[in-house]
Amino acid sequence: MTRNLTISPGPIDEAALVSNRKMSAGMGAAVYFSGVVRGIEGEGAISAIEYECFHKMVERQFHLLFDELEKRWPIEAVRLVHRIGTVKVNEASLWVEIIAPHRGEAFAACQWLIDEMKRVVPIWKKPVP
Amino acid sequence: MTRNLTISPGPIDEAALVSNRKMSAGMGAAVYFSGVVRGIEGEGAISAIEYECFHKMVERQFHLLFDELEKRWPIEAVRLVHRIGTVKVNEASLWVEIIAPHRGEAFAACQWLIDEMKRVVPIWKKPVP
Amino acid sequence: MKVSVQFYSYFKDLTGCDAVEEELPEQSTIADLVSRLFERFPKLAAMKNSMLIAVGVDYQLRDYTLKDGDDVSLFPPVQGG
Amino acid sequence: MKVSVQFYSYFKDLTGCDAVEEELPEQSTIADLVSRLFERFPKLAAMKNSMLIAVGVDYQLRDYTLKDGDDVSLFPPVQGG
Repeated sequence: MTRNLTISPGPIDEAALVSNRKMSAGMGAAVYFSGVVRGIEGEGAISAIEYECFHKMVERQFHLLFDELEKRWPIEAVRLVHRIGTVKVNEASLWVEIIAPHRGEAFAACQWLIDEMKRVVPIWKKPVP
Repeated sequence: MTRNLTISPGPIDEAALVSNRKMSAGMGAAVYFSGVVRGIEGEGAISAIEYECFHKMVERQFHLLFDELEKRWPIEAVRLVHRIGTVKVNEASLWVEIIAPHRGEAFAACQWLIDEMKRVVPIWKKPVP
Repeated sequence: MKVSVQFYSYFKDLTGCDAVEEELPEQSTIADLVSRLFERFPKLAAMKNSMLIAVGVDYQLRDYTLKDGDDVSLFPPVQGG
Repeated sequence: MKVSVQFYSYFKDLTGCDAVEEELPEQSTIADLVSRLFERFPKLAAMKNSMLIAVGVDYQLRDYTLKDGDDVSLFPPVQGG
């Protein structure tokens, strides 16, 4: 399984990422998730979210999740981008791509990866009013 | 819920579609599915799949599914593109976008829509050796 | 009354044509039409249990009563995506 | 022995600092370190039940035995995505 992890303050260029997709002839499904900052957090309106992370541990924990992903499903490739720093409302903070032979495993793996990320990957957010 | 349905023989420009995404400030999740023609169908290697459809009924059935989608989940927008005619191996035949407040409903709606499409939308495929 | 029947996918190969017309008694149902078509196209009869049927752009069950001029479509299980 | 302790997210506000050093007896566990930190930073004690702890880049349980020079990180539940 090829892995591509980017933790960076720069905007996520989803169109460019999609254009760079690599799939072998046995693969039939690509599932993408874009997590976008919403204008409401808790009770009030916000303008952005500030993401802080423990960078080295983020990388370690994502790779442990990728190891597990590879054991559970026949995934050919995973690409994941998480922005840190300030991400404005309506901009993506998270982008995930899963390439698999069939859609069932691609959807399952993508959802599992995001759920687990929210449990163990040391990233925190702070709303910006 | 805004709906955008394209049934066309032209290639699916996924990067352009992603670039044209529209999301209001209350939306936090965009889920995409790209169904790509695989090089193996049944027993043997193939070079392409030829898609035939009953065009007017395809549109009708997709809109019935969109009606149901709208009842079941708080989806803001759905866009769906299905190619017809000859689609070569490694090219996308289907592209789906679901925009929702949270990822749970976006994933559920996207999977449901594809499952139902494969049950009722009159499109047929024929492998090209 | 007269209805037109359209075939899709490999049903065209089984019948050797894209479309036919059928003359039926008033109040005929889809089941009546299908019996008539099975006589005319014996190879189609083998698909009896995996045949989808629409009138216009909507699916209809076998007990649906046809009207003069109806456009009926017969096709195998769909395979989009 | 000496360990360094790093705080993340609002744990920095609760302690008023990013990192501290602690001098501990040999064979001390994470539980021992945490008790010491709760004395030093009373506001941190309120987070007792929702505190994640790592040594280096791996999560560790309270009974983990610390070594001289360990880098310990304390932080609240994560919220990526």
